[in-house]
Amino acid sequence: MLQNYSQPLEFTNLTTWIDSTLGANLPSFWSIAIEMVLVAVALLAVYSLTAMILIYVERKITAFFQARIGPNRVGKYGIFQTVADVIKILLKEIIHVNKVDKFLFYAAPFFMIVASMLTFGAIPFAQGLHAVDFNIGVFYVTAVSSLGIIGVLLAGWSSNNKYSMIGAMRSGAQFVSYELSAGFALMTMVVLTGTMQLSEMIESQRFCWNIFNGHISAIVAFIIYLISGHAETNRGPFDLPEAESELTAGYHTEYSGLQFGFFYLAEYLNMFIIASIAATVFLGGWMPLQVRGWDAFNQIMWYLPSYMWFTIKVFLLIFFSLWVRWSFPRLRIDQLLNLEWKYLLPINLVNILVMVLLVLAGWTLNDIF
Amino acid sequence: MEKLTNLIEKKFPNALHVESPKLTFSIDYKELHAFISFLHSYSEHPYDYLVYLIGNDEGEILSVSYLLSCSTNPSLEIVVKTGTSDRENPLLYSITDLYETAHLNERETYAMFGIRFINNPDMRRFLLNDDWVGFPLRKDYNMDPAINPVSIISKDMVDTAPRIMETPEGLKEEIINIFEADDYIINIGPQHPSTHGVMHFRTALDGEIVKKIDVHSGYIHRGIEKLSENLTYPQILHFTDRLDYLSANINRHGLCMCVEKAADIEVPQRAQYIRTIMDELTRMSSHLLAWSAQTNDLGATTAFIYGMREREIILDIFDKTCGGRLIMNQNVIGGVMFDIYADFQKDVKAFIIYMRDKLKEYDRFFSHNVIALGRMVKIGILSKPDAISYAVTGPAGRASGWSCDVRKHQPYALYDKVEFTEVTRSEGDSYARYLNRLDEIEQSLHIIEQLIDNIPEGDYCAKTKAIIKLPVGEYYQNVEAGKGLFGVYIESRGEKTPWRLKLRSPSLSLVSVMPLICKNEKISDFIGIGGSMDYVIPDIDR
Amino acid sequence: MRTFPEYISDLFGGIKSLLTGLSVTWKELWTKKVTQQYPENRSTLVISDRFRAELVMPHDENNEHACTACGICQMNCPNGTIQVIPKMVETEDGKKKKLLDRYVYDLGMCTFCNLCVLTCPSDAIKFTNQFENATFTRGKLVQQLNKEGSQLRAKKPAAPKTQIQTPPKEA
Amino acid sequence: MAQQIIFYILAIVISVFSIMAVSSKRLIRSATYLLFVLLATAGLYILLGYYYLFAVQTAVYAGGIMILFIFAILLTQKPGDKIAPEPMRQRLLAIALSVIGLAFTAHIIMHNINRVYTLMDTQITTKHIGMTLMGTEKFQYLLPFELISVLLLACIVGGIMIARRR
Repeated sequence: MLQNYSQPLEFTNLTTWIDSTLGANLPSFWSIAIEMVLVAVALLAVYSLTAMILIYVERKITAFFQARIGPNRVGKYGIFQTVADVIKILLKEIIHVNKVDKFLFYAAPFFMIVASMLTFGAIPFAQGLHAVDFNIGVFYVTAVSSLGIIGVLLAGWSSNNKYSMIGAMRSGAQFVSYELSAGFALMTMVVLTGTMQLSEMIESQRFCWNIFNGHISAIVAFIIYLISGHAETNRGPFDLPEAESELTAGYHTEYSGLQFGFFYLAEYLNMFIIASIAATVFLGGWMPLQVRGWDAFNQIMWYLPSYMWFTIKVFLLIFFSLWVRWSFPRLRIDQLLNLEWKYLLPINLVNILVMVLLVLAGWTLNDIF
Repeated sequence: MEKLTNLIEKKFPNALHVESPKLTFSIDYKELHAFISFLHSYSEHPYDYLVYLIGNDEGEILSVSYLLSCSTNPSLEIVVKTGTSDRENPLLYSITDLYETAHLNERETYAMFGIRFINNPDMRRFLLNDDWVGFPLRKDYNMDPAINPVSIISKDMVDTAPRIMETPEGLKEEIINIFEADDYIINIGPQHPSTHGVMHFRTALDGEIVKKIDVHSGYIHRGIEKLSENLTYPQILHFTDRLDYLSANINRHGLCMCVEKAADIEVPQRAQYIRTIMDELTRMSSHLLAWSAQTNDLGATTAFIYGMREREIILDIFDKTCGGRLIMNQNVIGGVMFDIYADFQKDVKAFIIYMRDKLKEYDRFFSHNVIALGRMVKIGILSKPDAISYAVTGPAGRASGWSCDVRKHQPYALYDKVEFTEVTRSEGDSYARYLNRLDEIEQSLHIIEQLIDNIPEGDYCAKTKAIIKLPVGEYYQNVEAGKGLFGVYIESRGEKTPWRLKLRSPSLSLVSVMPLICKNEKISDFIGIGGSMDYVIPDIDR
Repeated sequence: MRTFPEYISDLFGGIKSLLTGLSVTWKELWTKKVTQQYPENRSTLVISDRFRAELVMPHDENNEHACTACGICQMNCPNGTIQVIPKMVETEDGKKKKLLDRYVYDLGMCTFCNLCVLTCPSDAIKFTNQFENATFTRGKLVQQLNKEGSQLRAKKPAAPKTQIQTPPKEA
Repeated sequence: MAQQIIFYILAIVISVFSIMAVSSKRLIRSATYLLFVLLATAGLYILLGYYYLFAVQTAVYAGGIMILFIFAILLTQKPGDKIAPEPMRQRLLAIALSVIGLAFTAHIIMHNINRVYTLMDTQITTKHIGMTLMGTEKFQYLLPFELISVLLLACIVGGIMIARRR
């Protein structure tokens, strides 16, 4: 790794320091154990904080799109609104519904939260801030994120509510279809970079982000990934599983209190995860914008720490997702499936072929310049 | 007309020609069906449009009167009356096979008067529960609250319907099932975000597809017609704002006109101008809300708020004019309650410019959106014959190609003096209804433009007697409300209170057609179609 | 089946319509918001003069009102919101005279139809635009409109009664 | 040591949930227990360092097959439906079969337990797996791969045929 740029604000400095201090003072077993606990705690904290920030950001931006001003009562500009909401949701009664399958009803929210936690752990937040870095990173992300849908299906079924059931069924059909497109779009980029490991992918984008590197094909894949990722997270215009105008709240209609909170949290986190994966795979993740040969420019870019780069990219993608969500009406189930099977999937398959040809023929930007 | 009367006298010698402002025939109930089907298929201008069906308790006999009209020329009207003196088990013949709109009206008449209709395929009570004791609109109804106590115990839905059918062996009473045994039924309503009120659709689904809809209503039935029988005419006025609260001013205009016509009160010109302008503003606010609600039903929450933002400006104008935003209380018998305020013209003109701009924005934002088109085009198609049979008026009826605008066909107030186009479309789908509303907003702006600068000076309210008594007779007045034809029927016996007051609500027709046009559509389209029909529940429940 | 060119034109036509929609919300993002910040904006809040929020009986500086306890408002009220309770008082010259004892108004029942004000022969009552009427108990909504110890104004105001009440500007 | 602890935890999870999966009276619960078994197996793969296999196990079994299972159950069962107990004869048969299966696997394990297997230190790269799947040499799997794809194609065509008939 090139370390010739000065990086004063990086987290790596902190993590290396912790590692060396622990390693010097404790036997290796304990130092590893403590580090694991630290990582877990940090992940959990970041997880819940991200969700809270996202909820606030979404409510505020939504309001701006809708000629309103959004939360503004708790704290200046309402910044503590989500804190208050979290406290409220923690204090709320968990309503025990009659005639539900208790075990599954209570287990379902955990599926959601565990699936999004597992994926969350695989996100490279910044240089060196990367809890899980398998050599099959992209595949891992696709695999574990698919667990969440089981939570949705179980929640819908076990609630013993017809609205929930319809919501769950829609969700299942939607997820199974769009996972295909999302997977293919990521595979296109795997073809381009020749690796599935997220850290290597970022490294390979040092001087040219994938979206530029693979130009046409990469842009198409990027758009398809955004659409299908958006659909996977069940957010408008793909929010059929919880279409409030017909199904009231869909699969989580019967949930209250913290159980509902889990669904809520997972929904926002999934949005974040999709944006992070898109940023990592297509926009170079935490890698600052750099140009080969312009050392001074690159140094300036590196002064902004890598986690800030990551945050900015992710925020832009989330903003885009919100923008789309609050501009369009909801699709109908057959429109939704048509979009996937008639448009996205064929385009995607052709796109992979194009990408393979691009790579083989050496027409990517990296090859040309 | 002469010809028709002669023909009737020849064919139905028993039909009694009653002298009345309208051409009225009284006929024995046994001959009723034949008589009406004759009119229905009258070759020159078939009377294929049933405007109202009104039950009445005339003391000795229980009667029903029908106002038949011609869909191509709604100014042709015939009233047909029939009745029975059997108060214990009154039976009349149904005309549901001729006019689908009769179905729910007959069921309502059963609930209110206990008259059962032979051959009506589903003779449950409408608006009232099956276990309601007594028939409220009869004059001998016992109002003791102990007889019908308020119950907070939830009851199971009963999906069976009694009916009386005519068979060769005589009348046969039977009970039928509404749904099949293994239908997957969900309740859309009474508490549901998209029923636009306390409406209840029992919906049988096949996967996502709607198989059958059963309409239940009456959750907010307030008995306005019964209440009115004990109130003076000025007092009744305030109820009309609470029917279709989105066309509050227009409804009230209708009732005022009906009373004015009966009492022969001349309304000053200034009041007419104010009334017309306010009516059009009301129509716009109603259509704006309909647009918003429809977009919201289709999942576009942002569009909903845009529509409400524009509507707010109209409400502010209302607020300054008459001190009410939703419940306006503007029209009174003889004119209007408040004169316009000083800046009225300025505000309205500013709004016209603003609204024109916003209409263009709506067009860009939603009307051509590919998702929205997929959700509306060729969805919920209502054919013209069905629209007439179900008496679906207003923007929804005109979207099926039926020119039914009361403002054009039976002009009132200043509508014969202003120039405007009746917006009709022939597609009959959700999209046509959607576009119709936006175009009608444009027309309303145009109407207001022509009037706003010419409001004459003078009184804004005629002097009326302290106590208004209407001469004996029956009076009826149509107006074009936001949702369609709103009618007021008053039967006076010379008292200061009406003997029978009936409000013909447009929303009832809009809801009654839902089972037809939603069949075999997706459940999400059912919601979208509901939004495009734009019914208001208090208007149905009265 | 559609032809391939149609498929492509559908695709791009759809994308174009979506982008047009996005441009509308984008513009909205930067325009001024319409939300009103009640109660912070109390000082600048404009409630129209004619807004009917609460029935009041104006009293002048001598604690006198114009209500003659005739009961016409009570009679005209469609839903029994008003209750005029008169008292019989013997005047100096020995005649019995009906005077207002209590004027009870139930805000919770009122439909703000304005009939009472319209029909009042002595302009004794009017609606104000004081709209902050929320209370914690229903009992508080039942108000007595005539003030304690108030009296009937001796003479009717000289101005002829107009049919329509035009409320004066609130100070 | 830590590895062993984790292994035992996973092993216990696998055995307990396997038994629960077959003994539960509610079909959907059985499916959920089976899911736990599959996930724990995926955990074992991680323990062994077979990341690719782990991802495949999760994506295909937990993410794909289980969703289909649950879908099928949702479409056919109502909440609260319970499976009727099997007759005695079938139970005995099932017990006998499982004992035979157990004996068989036990035999193989006992037979092989003393042989020493070494795990590869390096992770098997995805590229390697891909090459093996697509190669035509010895110990490479192009033919089975193609066979399976033909089978899947047949399944899809059959599915469409069945769906068309409605």
